[in-house]
Amino acid sequence: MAPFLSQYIWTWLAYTIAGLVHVVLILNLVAVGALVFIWLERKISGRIQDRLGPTRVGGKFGWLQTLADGIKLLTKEDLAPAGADHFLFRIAPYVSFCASIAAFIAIPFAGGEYPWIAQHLNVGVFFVLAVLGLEVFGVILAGYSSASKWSLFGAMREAAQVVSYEVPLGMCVVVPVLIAGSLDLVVIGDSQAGSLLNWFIFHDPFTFIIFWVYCTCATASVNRAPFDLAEAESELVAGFHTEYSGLRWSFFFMAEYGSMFSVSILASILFLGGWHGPIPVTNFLDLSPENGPVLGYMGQLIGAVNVIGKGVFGVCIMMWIRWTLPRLRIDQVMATCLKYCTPIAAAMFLGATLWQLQMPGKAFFGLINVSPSVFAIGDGGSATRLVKPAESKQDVNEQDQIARKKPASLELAQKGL
Amino acid sequence: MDPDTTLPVLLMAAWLVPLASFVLIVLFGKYMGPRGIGAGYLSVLAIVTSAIFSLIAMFGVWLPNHDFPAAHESEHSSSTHDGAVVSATDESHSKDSHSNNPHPDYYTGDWYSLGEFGTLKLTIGYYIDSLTVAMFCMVSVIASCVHIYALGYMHDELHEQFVDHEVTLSSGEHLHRKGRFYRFFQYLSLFCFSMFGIVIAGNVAMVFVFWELVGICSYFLIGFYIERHSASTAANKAFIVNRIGDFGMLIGMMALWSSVGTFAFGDMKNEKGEVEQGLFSLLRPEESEYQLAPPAGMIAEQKRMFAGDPNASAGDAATPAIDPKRNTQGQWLLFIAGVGIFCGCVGKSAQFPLHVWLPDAMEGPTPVSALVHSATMVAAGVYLVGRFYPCFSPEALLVIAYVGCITLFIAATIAITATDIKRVLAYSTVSQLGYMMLSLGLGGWVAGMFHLITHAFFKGLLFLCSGSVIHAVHTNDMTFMGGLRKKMPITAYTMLVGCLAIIGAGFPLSVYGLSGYYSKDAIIEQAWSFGSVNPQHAILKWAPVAGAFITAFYMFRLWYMTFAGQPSDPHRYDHAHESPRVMTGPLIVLAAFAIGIGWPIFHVNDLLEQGRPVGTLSATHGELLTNLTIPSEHDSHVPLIKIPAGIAAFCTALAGVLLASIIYLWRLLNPDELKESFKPLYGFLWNKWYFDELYNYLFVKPTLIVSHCAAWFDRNIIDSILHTSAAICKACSKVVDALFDQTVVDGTVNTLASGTWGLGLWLRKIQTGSLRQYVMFIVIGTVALFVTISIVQAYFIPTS
Amino acid sequence: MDSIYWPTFFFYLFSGLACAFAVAVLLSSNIVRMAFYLVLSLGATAGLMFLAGAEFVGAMQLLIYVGGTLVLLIFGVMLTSQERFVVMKTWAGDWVKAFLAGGALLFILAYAAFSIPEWRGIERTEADAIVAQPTVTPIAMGLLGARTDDPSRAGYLLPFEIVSVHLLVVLIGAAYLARAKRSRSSIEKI
Amino acid sequence: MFNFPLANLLSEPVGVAHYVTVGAILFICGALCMATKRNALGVLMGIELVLNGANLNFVAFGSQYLRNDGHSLGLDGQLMALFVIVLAAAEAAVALAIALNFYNNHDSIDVDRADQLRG
Repeated sequence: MAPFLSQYIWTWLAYTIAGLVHVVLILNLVAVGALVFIWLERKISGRIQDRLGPTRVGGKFGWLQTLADGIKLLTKEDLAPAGADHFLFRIAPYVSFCASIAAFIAIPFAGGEYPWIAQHLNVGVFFVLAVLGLEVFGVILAGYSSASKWSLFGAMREAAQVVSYEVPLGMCVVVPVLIAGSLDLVVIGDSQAGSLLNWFIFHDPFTFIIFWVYCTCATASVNRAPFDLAEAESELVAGFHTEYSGLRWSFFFMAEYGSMFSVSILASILFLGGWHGPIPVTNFLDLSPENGPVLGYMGQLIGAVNVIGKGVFGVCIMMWIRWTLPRLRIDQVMATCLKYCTPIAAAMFLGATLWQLQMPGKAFFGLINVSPSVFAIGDGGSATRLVKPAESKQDVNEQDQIARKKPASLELAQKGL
Repeated sequence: MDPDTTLPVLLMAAWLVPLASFVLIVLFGKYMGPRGIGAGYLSVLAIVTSAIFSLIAMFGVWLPNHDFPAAHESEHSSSTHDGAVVSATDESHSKDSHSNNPHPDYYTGDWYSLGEFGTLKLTIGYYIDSLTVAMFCMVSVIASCVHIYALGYMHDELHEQFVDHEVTLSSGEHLHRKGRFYRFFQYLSLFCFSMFGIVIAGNVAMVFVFWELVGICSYFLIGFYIERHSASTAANKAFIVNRIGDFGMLIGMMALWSSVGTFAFGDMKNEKGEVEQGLFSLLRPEESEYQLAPPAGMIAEQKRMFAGDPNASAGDAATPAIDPKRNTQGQWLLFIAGVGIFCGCVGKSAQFPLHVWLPDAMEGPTPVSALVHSATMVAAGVYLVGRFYPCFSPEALLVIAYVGCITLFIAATIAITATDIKRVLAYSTVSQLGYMMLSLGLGGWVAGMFHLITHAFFKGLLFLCSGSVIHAVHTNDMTFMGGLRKKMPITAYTMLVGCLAIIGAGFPLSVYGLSGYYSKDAIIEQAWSFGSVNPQHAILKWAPVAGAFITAFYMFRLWYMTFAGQPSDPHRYDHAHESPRVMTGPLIVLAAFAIGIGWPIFHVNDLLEQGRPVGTLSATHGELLTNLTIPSEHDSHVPLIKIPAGIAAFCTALAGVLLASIIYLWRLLNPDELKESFKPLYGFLWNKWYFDELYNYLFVKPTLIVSHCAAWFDRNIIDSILHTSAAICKACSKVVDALFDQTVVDGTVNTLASGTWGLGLWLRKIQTGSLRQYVMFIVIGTVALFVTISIVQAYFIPTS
Repeated sequence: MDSIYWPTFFFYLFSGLACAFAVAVLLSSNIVRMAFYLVLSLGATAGLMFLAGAEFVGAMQLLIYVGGTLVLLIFGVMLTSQERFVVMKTWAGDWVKAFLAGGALLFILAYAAFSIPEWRGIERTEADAIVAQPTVTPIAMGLLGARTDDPSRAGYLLPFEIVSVHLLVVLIGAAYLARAKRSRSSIEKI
Repeated sequence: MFNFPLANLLSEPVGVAHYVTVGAILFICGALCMATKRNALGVLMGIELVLNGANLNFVAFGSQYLRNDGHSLGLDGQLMALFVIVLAAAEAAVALAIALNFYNNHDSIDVDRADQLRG
C-alpha cells in the first residue's frame, strides 16, 4: 500500500497513511472482535447452560449487550488502590493490550504474492510468539503494582504458567515451520494451498497429534479455562485484575480476547490451511491476481474470510471448553505442561522430523504427492517462492523428476547412517 | 643325531630348567598352592626334566656316537674270560704305557660372550666330553631322588606355624615361624643349576662363577634354620672356609691366565675360522706328544717372577737352555698354578686342612646334606681336579695325593668316635673324598672319577637313610637309637646296602660285588702300583688300606648302633615308624644304583676312559722331584699288583666289619671300657684332633686380639679426634650463628616474610567482599587499560 | 539537504529509547520499575537489531530476553520482596564514583568508535541501493553445520550442541539450587 | 564547504560507530547498575544490560550495511549474539537461583551484606 501511495504523495506521508490504515484495521479487528466475542461467549455459555443468555439489549439476539457494557465501563470511575505503584498500575493494562494487538502486525490474513499483512516479516512465527509472550508482562505488572495479595498470587500463577507453557508451545509451532521450511507465516500458509488434504494437520500422524497439543498449550498460554488460574474467582476474587475497574479493566479483557483470537488464527495458519479453504474455491473461480486486480482482490477477500472464520471457530471451541471443563489446580496445570505436553511435543517433533526425512513431498499422511516447489528450501520471501504460472508446467515436470530421484538418494544416505 | 649340535642344546636345557624353576619360585613361590607346596612340585618337575634331558644326552646322543675304546680294566679284571682278548689287550696295554693318549672326544663352544678385554675373553660356553655327560646324569638322577625325598622330609615346613624345637627364645618358648617350604626348594633348584654350571662350563672363568654360586647356595641351605645359632655359624663357617680355598684358586687361575692367556679348556674356532688353542692344548702340545710342557709364556712369567727380570719375554723363552733330563723352566709356575687350583678344591671338597666346615654343615636339613655330600658341592672339588688334570704337574699331583691321604686317615679316625649319625657319615664323606684325591694324585684318574660316581650314589643313599631315621626318632644321636631294624626295615636294609657298598664289599678277585668294591679296589690298586715305583712314598700305599679297615669299622658301628641290638630309648623306639613312600622310594632307587652302578656290564668305567684327559695315560716323571714317577693307570691292572691289593682290601674290610660286630653286635667287648682304656686317644679323636681348637688359637684368637686392638684404637684415638673436631666445629658454628645466621640470613628471611605480610595486609583492603566495588574496579581497570595503551601507543611506539 | 533517510530516523528513535530506558533502569530505585524499563530498553534494542538486518536475532531477543528472562526476574522480585516495594538506597559517594568512572569509559569508547573512519557508515547512494537479504535460513543452516554464506568455513553445530546441553544443565542446576529446603523439624519428623 | 555536523544527521545512513556508541551507553548503564545497585536483582539487570550492549555490538559488526569498506563479521556476529542471548537466559536462571538461596540465608537480597569473603 505504501509504495502505491508514494507514487502520488510524499513518501513519508504515504508511509504514515498506510501505517494508519493498518493500525485502524487491526485495532478495529481486535476491538470489534472483542465486542463480538464477549457477546458470543455470553450466548454460548447461555446455550451450554441451557438458558438464553443476553436478550434484552439490542434486539433479538441481544447483540448490543457488549456495547452497553462498554459504555458502562467507560463511565466508571478509574480507581487505584492507595498502596499501589501508580505508574505501573496505570501502565500495566496498556502493556497487555499492546502486546495482544502487536501480534496482529505479523499475522497475514491472506497470502499470495501480495499478502494481506500489516508487516511482512520473514520471522513471523517467532515474532508472534514473542509478542504474545510479552502480554504476560502486563499481567505481572498489574498483579504486582496492585498491592493486593490476590493480585500478586494471580500474577505469580500467570508467570509460572505462561513461562512453562511457552516451551511445548514453541515445540508445537516448530513442526509446521519444519514442514514448510520457513518461519514466514505467509509461506507456511501458502504451503497448504489446495484442498483440505494439504493442510498440515493432516500432513502426517505426528502433526495431527501435535495440533491438539498446540490447542492445549495455546489455551493455557492465553489463560483460558480450564487453565485460568490467574483469575480464579473462587480463590483469588478476580486474580490479577482484582483492583482494576472501568476502562483499564476492559483493556485486560480486550487483550485476553485479542490473544485468544490471535492464537486461533495462528493455529489456522499453521495447521488448518490459513486462507486456503477446505475446498479450493478460489482456484475453481480463477480468483488470482493475474486475472486482474478485482478478481485478485476477491480471492484475497475470500482468504481473509477463511482465516477469520477459522479463528472465530477456534475461539468458539475455547469457549465451549471453558464452559465444559472444571478448572485445574495449579500443580495439575504444571504437571500437564511438564509431564505430558512437553514430552509429547518433543516426541512428535522427532517423529515429524523423521517423517519429513522419510517421505518428503507427500501430504495427507503421506498418501498424496505435493508439488515439490512448495517444499523446496528457500530463504523466506514469499515472492520468490511462489511458482510463476508461465513456467510452472516445465518446472513441475523437472522438479517432479528431482523429487522422484530424491528418495533413492535419501535411502542411500540412511543406509550410510 | 649329530652330537655336535644336539649335545650342547640338550645339556643346556638340562642346565637351565632348574634356573627357570628357581626364578619362578622366587617370584611366585608364595602363591603356588597352599603354603607354597606347588613350589616343591615345580622344583621336582624341573630336576626330573633335567634328568630326562641328561639321560637322553647320554643314551640317545653320546653312547650311539662314541664306541668304547678297546676295554682295559674290564678285560683285565676278567682276564679269565677270554684268552684271545687277553693277548690283544696286553698288546694295546704295552703300547699305551709308552705312548700318550691324544685329546678325548669333546665338544666345546661359546653360547654367549659377556665381554672381551684385550686377550681376556669372558664367555658362557660349554665343554662336553664323556665326563661331563656322566656327571650330568649322576647329578640329575641323585638330585631328583633327593628332591622327591625332600617333598616328604620337609613336610613340617608346610605348616602355617612351624615350631622350631631347637631354638628357645628369651621368653623360654620355642620359636614359632611361618613354614619356608617353597624357599627350600628355591635354593635346591639354584643349587642344581649351579652344579650343572660347573660341570658344563667351557672355561675357567665360568667355572669360578658357578663355583661361587655353589658356595652361596650351600650357605643358604646350611643356614636354612637361620634362627638356630649353630646353623647360622655353620653356614658362616662353610662360607668363610670356602673363601680361603677360593683365594688359592684365584691365584692358580691368575697364574694360568697370565702365562697361558686363555680361559677356555678346549680348542675352539673363532669367527675367522682359525682354531684358538685352549688351555689343554697349550699345556700339552701335540708336538711334545701330549707331554706336559710349560708354554713359552709360562716360562717367561716364571723368569720375571723368580729372577726379577722384568724384561724377560716370550722371545727369551724361545731359546731355553734345554736340558732334556731336567728341564725346570716354567715348572714352578706350573706347580703354583696346579696347587692354587687344588686349593679351591680343598675348600670345596673339604680336604685337610679345610675339612672343618663339612661336619658342621650337618646343621642343614638332611636332604641338603645328602645333596652336598654326594652329588653336588663336594663332588665339585673332585670334578674340578679331574677337569684340570692335564694342568697338574707330577709334583702338584703328589701334593694332591698327600693331602688326600692325610684327609682320608684323619677323617676316618674321627668318624670312629662320633655318635651323631650324620657326623659319622660326614666324616666318612671327607674320608672318601680323601680316597678320590689320593687316587687322582697318584695318577688314577679313572679310578678317582669312578669312585666319585659310585660314592655319590651310596653316600646319597646313606644320608637319605639317616634322614629317614632322624625323621622317625627325632634325634641325631645314635646312642638313643638301636633295634630300629624291626620298625623301619626298608630304611635299615637300604642303609645296609649303602654300608656294604662303601666298604667295598664283593667277592675278591671276581667281578661280583657292590659298586664300592670296584672303585675302591681300583684306588687301592693304583696306590699299590704307585708304591711299587715310588718306594719312598710307601705311606701312600698303606694309608688307603688302613682307611678301608677304619671305614668298615665305623660304618658297621653306625649300622649296628642304629638298627641292631636292643632299643636304648624305648620312648623314641615306640614312636618310630617307617617313613612315607615318598621318602623310601628314592632310597630303594638309590640302593639299586649303589649295588649296580659299578658293574662292568654298565660300562661306567669305559665311559670314563673315553673322557681320560689328554696325555695322562702314560707314566710321567717329575721335573722338580726327579725321582718321582706317576705310573700309568693301566699299570695297576697287572695281576702282580691287582691280586695282592684286592686281597688286602678285602681282608681289611672284613676285619673292620668283624671288629665292629664284636664290639657293637655281639657285645663281646664293652665299648665303654674301651673308651676308658684308650681315654687319651679317644679324647683326641672325640675332639676331632683338636682342629677347631687349633684354628681357634691359630687364627680366630689372633684375629680377635688384632681386632680388639683396632677397636681400642678406633674408640680411643679416632673417636677422640672426631669428637674434638666436632666440638671445634660446634663452637665455630655457634660463632657463625650469632654473627651471620641470626643477622643476615634470619634478617633477610624475616624481612621478606614481614614484607609479604604487609603486602598481604595492604592487598586485603582491596578484597572488600563488596560486589559493587568489584564492578567499579573492573570499570576503572578498563579505563586505565585504555589510557595506558593510548599513552604507550602515542609516546612509546614509533609510527611507521 | 537530502531527504530523510528513514532507517537513520528509526535508528535514532530506537537508540534514544534504548538509552533512555537504560538510564532509567540505572536511576530507578524500584526494582519492578527497573525491570519494566529494562524490558522497554531491550525491546528497543531488538528494534535496533531489526534495523541492522538481524531480524532473527531481534526476534530471539524479544522472545527469550523479554518474554523469558524478565518474567523470571519478576518472579524473583516477588519471591524476595520482604516489603511491598524494595528500596535500597545507594550512598551518594558511590553514585559519584560510578558516574565518574562510567563517564570516562563512555568517553573513551565513543571516542574510539568514532575515530575509525571505516565505522562511520556507508554513503547514501549505496544505502538506497540496499536490498535486504533474509538471514533466517543462513543462520539455521549455520547452526546445523552448513554455511551457506561461506562454505569453506565451519558451521556452528558443535557450539550449538554445547549451548543446548549447557542450557539443560543450567536449568537443572538452577532448579536444584532454588528448590525449597526442608526445615530441620520436618526432617526430624521423618 | 563546511557542513554543520547535525545538518544532515537524518539524511545519512548510520555506521558501526553509532551502534557501538549505543552499545557502549547500554554497557555503561549496565555496569553502573551493577556498581550502584544494592539489590541483587538490580545487579542482575545490570548484567543483562551489559550483555545486551555487547550483543548490539556483535550485531553491528555482523551487519553488512554499516561499514563503508565492505568488511563485516557476517553471519558470525549474529550467531555470537544468539549464543549470548541463550547463555544470558541460562545465566539469569542460575543467578535467580543464587539470589533465592541468598535470600533464604540472609533474609535480604542486599549484596552489601554478602561480604563474608572480605579480606
